[in-house]
Amino acid sequence: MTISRRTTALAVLAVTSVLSVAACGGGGGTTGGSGNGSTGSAAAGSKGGTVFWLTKRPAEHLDPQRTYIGRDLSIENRLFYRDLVSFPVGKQGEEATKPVADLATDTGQSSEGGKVWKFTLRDGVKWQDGKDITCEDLKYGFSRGFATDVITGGPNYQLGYLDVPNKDGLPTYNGPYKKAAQADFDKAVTCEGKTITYHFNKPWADFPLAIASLRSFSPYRADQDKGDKSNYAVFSSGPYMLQGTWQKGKGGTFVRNTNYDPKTDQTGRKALPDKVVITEGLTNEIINQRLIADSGEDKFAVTDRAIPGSMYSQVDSNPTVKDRSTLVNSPFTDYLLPNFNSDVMKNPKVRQALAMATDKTAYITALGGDKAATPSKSIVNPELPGYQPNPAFTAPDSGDTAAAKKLLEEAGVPLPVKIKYTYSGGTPTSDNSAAALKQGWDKAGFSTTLDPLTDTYYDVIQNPNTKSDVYWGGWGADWPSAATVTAPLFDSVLNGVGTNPKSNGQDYGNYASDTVNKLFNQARNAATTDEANSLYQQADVQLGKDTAYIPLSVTKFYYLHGSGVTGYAQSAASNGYPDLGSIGAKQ
Amino acid sequence: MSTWASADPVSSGALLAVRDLKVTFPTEDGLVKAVDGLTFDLRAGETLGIVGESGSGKSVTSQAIMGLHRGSRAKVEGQIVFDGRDLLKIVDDDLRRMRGRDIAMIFQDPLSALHPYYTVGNQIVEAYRIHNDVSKAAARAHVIDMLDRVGIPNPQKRIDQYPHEFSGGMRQRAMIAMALVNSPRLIIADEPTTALDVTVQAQILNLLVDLQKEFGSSIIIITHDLGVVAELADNIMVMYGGKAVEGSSADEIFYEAEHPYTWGLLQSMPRIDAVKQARLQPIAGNPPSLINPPSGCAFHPRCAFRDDERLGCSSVVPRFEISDEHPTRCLIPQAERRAIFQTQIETRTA
Amino acid sequence: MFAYVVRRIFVGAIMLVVMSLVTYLLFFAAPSDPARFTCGKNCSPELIEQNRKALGYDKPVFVQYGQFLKGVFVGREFPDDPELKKSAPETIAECPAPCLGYSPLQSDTVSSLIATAAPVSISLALAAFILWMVLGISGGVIAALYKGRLIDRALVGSALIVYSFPTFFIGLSLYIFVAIKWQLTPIPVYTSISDGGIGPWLYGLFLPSLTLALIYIAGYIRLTRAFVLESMGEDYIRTARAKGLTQRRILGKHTMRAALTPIATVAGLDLGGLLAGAIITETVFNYNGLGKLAVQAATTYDLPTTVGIVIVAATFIITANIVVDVLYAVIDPRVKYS
Amino acid sequence: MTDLPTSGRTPDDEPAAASTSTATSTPSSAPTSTPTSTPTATPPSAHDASRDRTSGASGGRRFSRRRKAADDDVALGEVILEVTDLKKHFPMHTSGIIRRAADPVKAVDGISFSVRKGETLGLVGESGCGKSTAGRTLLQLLQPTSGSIRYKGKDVTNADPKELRKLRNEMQMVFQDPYGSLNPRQTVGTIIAAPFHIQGIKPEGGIKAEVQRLMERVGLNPEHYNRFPHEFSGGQRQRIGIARAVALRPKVIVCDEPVSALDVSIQAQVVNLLEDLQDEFELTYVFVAHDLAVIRHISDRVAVMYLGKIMELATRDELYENPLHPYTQALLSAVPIPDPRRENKRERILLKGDLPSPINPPSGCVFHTRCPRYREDLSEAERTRCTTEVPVIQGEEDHRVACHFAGPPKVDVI
Repeated sequence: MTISRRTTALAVLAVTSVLSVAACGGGGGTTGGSGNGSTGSAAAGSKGGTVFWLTKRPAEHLDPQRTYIGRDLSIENRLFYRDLVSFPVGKQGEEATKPVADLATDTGQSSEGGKVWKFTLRDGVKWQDGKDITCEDLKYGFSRGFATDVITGGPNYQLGYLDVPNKDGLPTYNGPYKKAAQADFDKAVTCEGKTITYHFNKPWADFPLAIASLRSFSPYRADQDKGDKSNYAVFSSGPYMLQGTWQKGKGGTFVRNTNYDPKTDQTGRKALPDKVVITEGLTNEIINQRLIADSGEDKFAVTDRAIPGSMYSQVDSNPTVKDRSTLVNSPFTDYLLPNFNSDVMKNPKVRQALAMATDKTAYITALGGDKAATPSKSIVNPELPGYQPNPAFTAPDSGDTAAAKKLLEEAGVPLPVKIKYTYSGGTPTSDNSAAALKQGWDKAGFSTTLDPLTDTYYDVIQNPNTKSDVYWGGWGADWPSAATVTAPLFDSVLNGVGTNPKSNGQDYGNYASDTVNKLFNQARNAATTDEANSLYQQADVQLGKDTAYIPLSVTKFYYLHGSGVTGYAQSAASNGYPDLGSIGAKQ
Repeated sequence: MSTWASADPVSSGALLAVRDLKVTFPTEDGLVKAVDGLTFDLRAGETLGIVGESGSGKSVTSQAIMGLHRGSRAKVEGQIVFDGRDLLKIVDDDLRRMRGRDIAMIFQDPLSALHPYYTVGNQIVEAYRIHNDVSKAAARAHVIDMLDRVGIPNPQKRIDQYPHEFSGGMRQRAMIAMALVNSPRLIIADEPTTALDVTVQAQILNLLVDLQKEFGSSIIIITHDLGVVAELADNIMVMYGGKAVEGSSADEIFYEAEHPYTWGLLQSMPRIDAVKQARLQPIAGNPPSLINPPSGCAFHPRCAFRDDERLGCSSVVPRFEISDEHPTRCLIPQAERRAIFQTQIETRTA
Repeated sequence: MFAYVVRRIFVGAIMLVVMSLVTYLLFFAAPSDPARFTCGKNCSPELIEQNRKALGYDKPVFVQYGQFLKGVFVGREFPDDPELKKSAPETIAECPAPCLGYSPLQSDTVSSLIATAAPVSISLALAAFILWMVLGISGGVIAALYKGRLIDRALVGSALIVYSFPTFFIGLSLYIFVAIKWQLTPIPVYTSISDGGIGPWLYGLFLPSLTLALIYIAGYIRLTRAFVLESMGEDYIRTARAKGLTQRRILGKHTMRAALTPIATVAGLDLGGLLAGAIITETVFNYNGLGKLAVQAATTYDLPTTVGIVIVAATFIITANIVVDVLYAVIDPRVKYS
Repeated sequence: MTDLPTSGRTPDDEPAAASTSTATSTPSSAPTSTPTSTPTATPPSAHDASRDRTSGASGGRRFSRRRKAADDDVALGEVILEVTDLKKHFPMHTSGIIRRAADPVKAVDGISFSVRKGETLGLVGESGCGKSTAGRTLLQLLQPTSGSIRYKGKDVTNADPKELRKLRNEMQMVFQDPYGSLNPRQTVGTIIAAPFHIQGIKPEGGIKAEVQRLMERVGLNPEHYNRFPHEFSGGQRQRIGIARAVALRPKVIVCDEPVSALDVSIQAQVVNLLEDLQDEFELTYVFVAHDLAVIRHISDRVAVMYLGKIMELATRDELYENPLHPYTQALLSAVPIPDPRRENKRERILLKGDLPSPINPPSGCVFHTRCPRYREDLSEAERTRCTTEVPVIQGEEDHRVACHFAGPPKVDVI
């Protein structure tokens, strides 16, 4: 996933990593330590009251098949879109990212080495109008993702996995509206009573993780579907339903869904407040000032907007406010990509020297210090299952200038080595952090030119012919697995590196390695997640050896919540955002 | 006229007696002495012409008489005795009541002196009603009558027109109607024809002469044009650098001019009636600074007849003897001045 | 005069067409690919192409513009896909004439987006307008009357200070201090009259309109002061004094009439510009007016919404210009249009 | 020796062969530059007066420069500029939803005259008579609507930009408002040097030296080279404007009310300067002014304009002493004379009413609506002629009038 700092509407999804929540604002600087996911106010709450969610970025979609933002995926799952399996409420660490049965009776049965998956619906699960949720609803929801001209913006994994014929890179089946090649789809997804069976064209070992993380596989009622016009419609299967309509830029109010039966729900959704009000379009400063002031309704407010650096002192100087702050690792990592199409970066010693000279500490200081980010040792987020520090990156966090110099001398290139660093710029933070990197590199014998780009950033770095030596990158996994990190970023076959003259897909550094590609293929075909994880680890080691990337940092979430909030938790199960499954309002 | 001005302004019998009038303005560069010790008398029914170039203080004088400097940063000293009352001593509101009623003013540029957004009639009616408690209809009838008397054709229609719909001459007629609407005893006309074409100027000057006969008002006419005062004025005062340099009857000024500056003016003017167009004789140099005026005689740096050794032109300040019939602010003895005028100054008169 | 207005409206309509066309051309000249924004990170080139086609961005720009014009006069349907209309008519969005387009990013017709946002901006602009006209003009007159004195310096000085702050800063400060820290007012939220009645509507407008007004008050104090002083120096004011008018009458009738004329002009244009949205104030206070909609549309490459707002904004400004010119002729008898 | 009619500036010892004297064609006839001798055309008094004025130090210099004039196509006293039936109309449009062209403002409506090298032609009239427009059209600062302008015998009416640039070398303008016509942000040195830069001319000794020489010549302190216009008095500013105009040694200068904004004492300085420069550089002036006294002083010949047309065109003293057009008579009689005794005896010819609109000028003779002669002295039949027939300017070479009933005034006008 891309690009935590991208300012455009390109859908960004963060899913999961095992996040630890450092309680009571403590634990700053710990690199993903484990901890208690709830704060001091997390004493078991009582029912009633209203919880307010204050945020800035408007929801682009409330249509489950189109949602691709970590925050919205989590809110939808906790409030109104149940899935076959979901992440459990109230768990931390590894437990939080183990899917549990939700609409389904279990977490699914796979066969044929992970190519076929079967789920059976529970009894008594109902839509908000009281009708039963059926297998046909599941199948219809899944089918919508194939109407890629109508249901835009979603993750689209179904296109690559479902065992249906393809033509020109897309399945011939084009969704439930035009129904071309409907028979193929009906063969690939079948209903037998309450049991749904998915037939994939390759093993999908972590399919339940994908279901729990995304909403692509949520059920959808065909009679409620108006295509694009349903983008902001909510037809609930969960504990809450939308009151009135969703107002873009303003938000909406969710009230209890009387047809939701908590007895059918084993995920631990507490559904404490009577109402959940989501307000979007507020600025970061306003949100956090309101949370500091903690008055009126804001006592029951939570947010997904980090405290701005300018307000750190206000939080730190006031113990009652600091008590209401949390600092956790986010699913996002920052890293650098040497451009393998650049002559100077083709020299492995130069790449190693660059890695050795990279001053992560200065970079993080420029981002805002230890409350904004923490140094990383791999492109894989430390909270992901199968994470291991990449052994290739031996430099200390602040870089090793002497070692880097030595490597550059060994490289046999004239000094200083002129390089161009292209990054997504235009904000003081991004420009300062780039300058911090330049300083470290230049000390070691590089001569760096900074090349800030704004909204055209990805269009430029996707071009294999762009003349630059180092790129900045940012990523968050779609579901808690390395499968959604290294493979999409470095599989040269998948990304068309060397075959597509116009685009390198997401392999922005134009890295191509047969060894790595082979390991990715093996991992994809692995029947179990453990096996897959081990293969992804081997691939990461190879990436480190080749210096295909240089890890920089893991972004942190530094949030406030109101004093009247109970059961406050941020965990990997909610993508690091406040978990509405457990949050309530103190009565 | 026997003396230029009497010693006692109150008992002088003059309608307006100005004594040692000084107007100063503080500026960033220093104190501007715009008018520096001016004295004159104006009797009822007479016309005084004040002649001078830009910066000589003639317009400042007229505004000082009207009390228009009140409320500004200008400082006015001396005495302005109108009909026995010193206008510098009476309260604002009393002076305001006299403005427009007893003393009226005609300005140089009638287009800018009339408010562009109100009809001519509105503005004249306003001038009338502020001093006369009459109905709007009565005021309007009176104003139509006034417009007719100043020679504006079709006044019933013109009264409702805006200033921009009038020609330059008609506008000045309207200004005159506004000035005369309360039959004032004194009219101050500040360059009333400078902005007008020569044929229109002739009409306006004629009108002023006729109206003065009719209303019996006294007139102060301020101008740079010697031709205009030659036509209108009984007495003339020539100003230079904020001071009167010469004052007397019109005849004296034109035919017995005594001040070298007056000579300079007469000689530098091209004359329409001069058969022989001799080379003009300009006054050398530029007008004096009002902040740091020249020492001695203010005119001495430009004077062709200065004689520092004998007369001390650059150190001795010449006096303006108001008890004289023809006071002249010049250090050259009077007999000599007369001789110079007779022998050396060509008046260019045919 | 009537002929003049008709001619101006005609020219204005041509300007609107030109502006919408220019917006189209600029949009397509921009380096970013609007189709790229329609799918997530797993977007394959095939998918992008498909979406480009679905959005109609594959057609030449003039064809697209032609469709836009057609929509304005006869209406359109979105997506323009006969096959889809046949198989799933419920997914087709109707956009009756005058149709300004359909925003795929907002899943709504542009007309409906504007209809939702416009009352917010208009409420805000009018409230701010009244505030700043009353406070700005009276402040300016007082400053002019006491020129050089303490009260003048205080007014002009504080106007200058306020003027030098960015709107963003003023808005945020008011919001944080007045509403959050001191809690003198509730958190400002826009409530339409139909939702909450006049009271909550005004209550919600207070801080944002004050923010907007503060910027303009500062300007209007300086402007009014300058115009009043200029007018007080006019020859006709000297004439009025020479007539023996009282100070009050001179100020009330002669000075103000002349000073207010240019202010009316400037105010009309300012209001016209503001009706189309106050971008920063709306953003700070989370008012979903035209300004915020415009920013959102521009940053997300939402062409139909961008064009729609350009047209609405231009209509407001052109209308304001015509109204101001007509008003001018009413105020100033020297102005005649033919 | 031969008198040069109207120019009157040839020194007594001028060889007769050098100037066979000149005369202009009548404006209504086809333009010609062939000089015809009309020695009687100039009254001796004018000639004498001019000589008075120009005697002295400048006389010798003028003679030495006379040789240079032989290089020119035009000798002193010959026609240098000839204007035939020049019109300048400003277009107007109708009101209504669709605008159509309407009657134009006829600012200049068919004027003809010629100017001889070295002379001053005065163009006089009241505001709105078209004299300034005529001056500007002459320099083609305004595009003429019709008619022709011949310079040195060559038609330059529709000169291409290159020719026009060359022409501007030789024809310059001095404006009324000495402040408004100078860029306040440029130093005086830059302002005066501008013509050199625009025309790409490098004077001997460098531009700065030449500019300082010019400043000295017009009576400015050359050390003030780096000062800005606002640091100068009105008279000095007009000197700057004059220095700029003569920088390129033009042949013809159109002076548009150059002294009307100045005080009397300063006005005389500038008038004298203009006269000296004329003698020194053999300049030809077209002097536009409303002040009849200044015009009388400076001009050799005078054209009186009314509503875009020339009413009377005569040598200076002819015009002032023997005005034949009722308008000229009224104009002259309106000027107050600084001589109270005379003034008291004068009888004014007062004009009635206002100037008619130049959009719809009166039919026939444009002056008839205000003409005292039309009103008082003419029979009904004669009046009909005035209202229907446009008078053609005609008469002796030195005195031509556009009036059906031209004649001396009933009273002395001056």
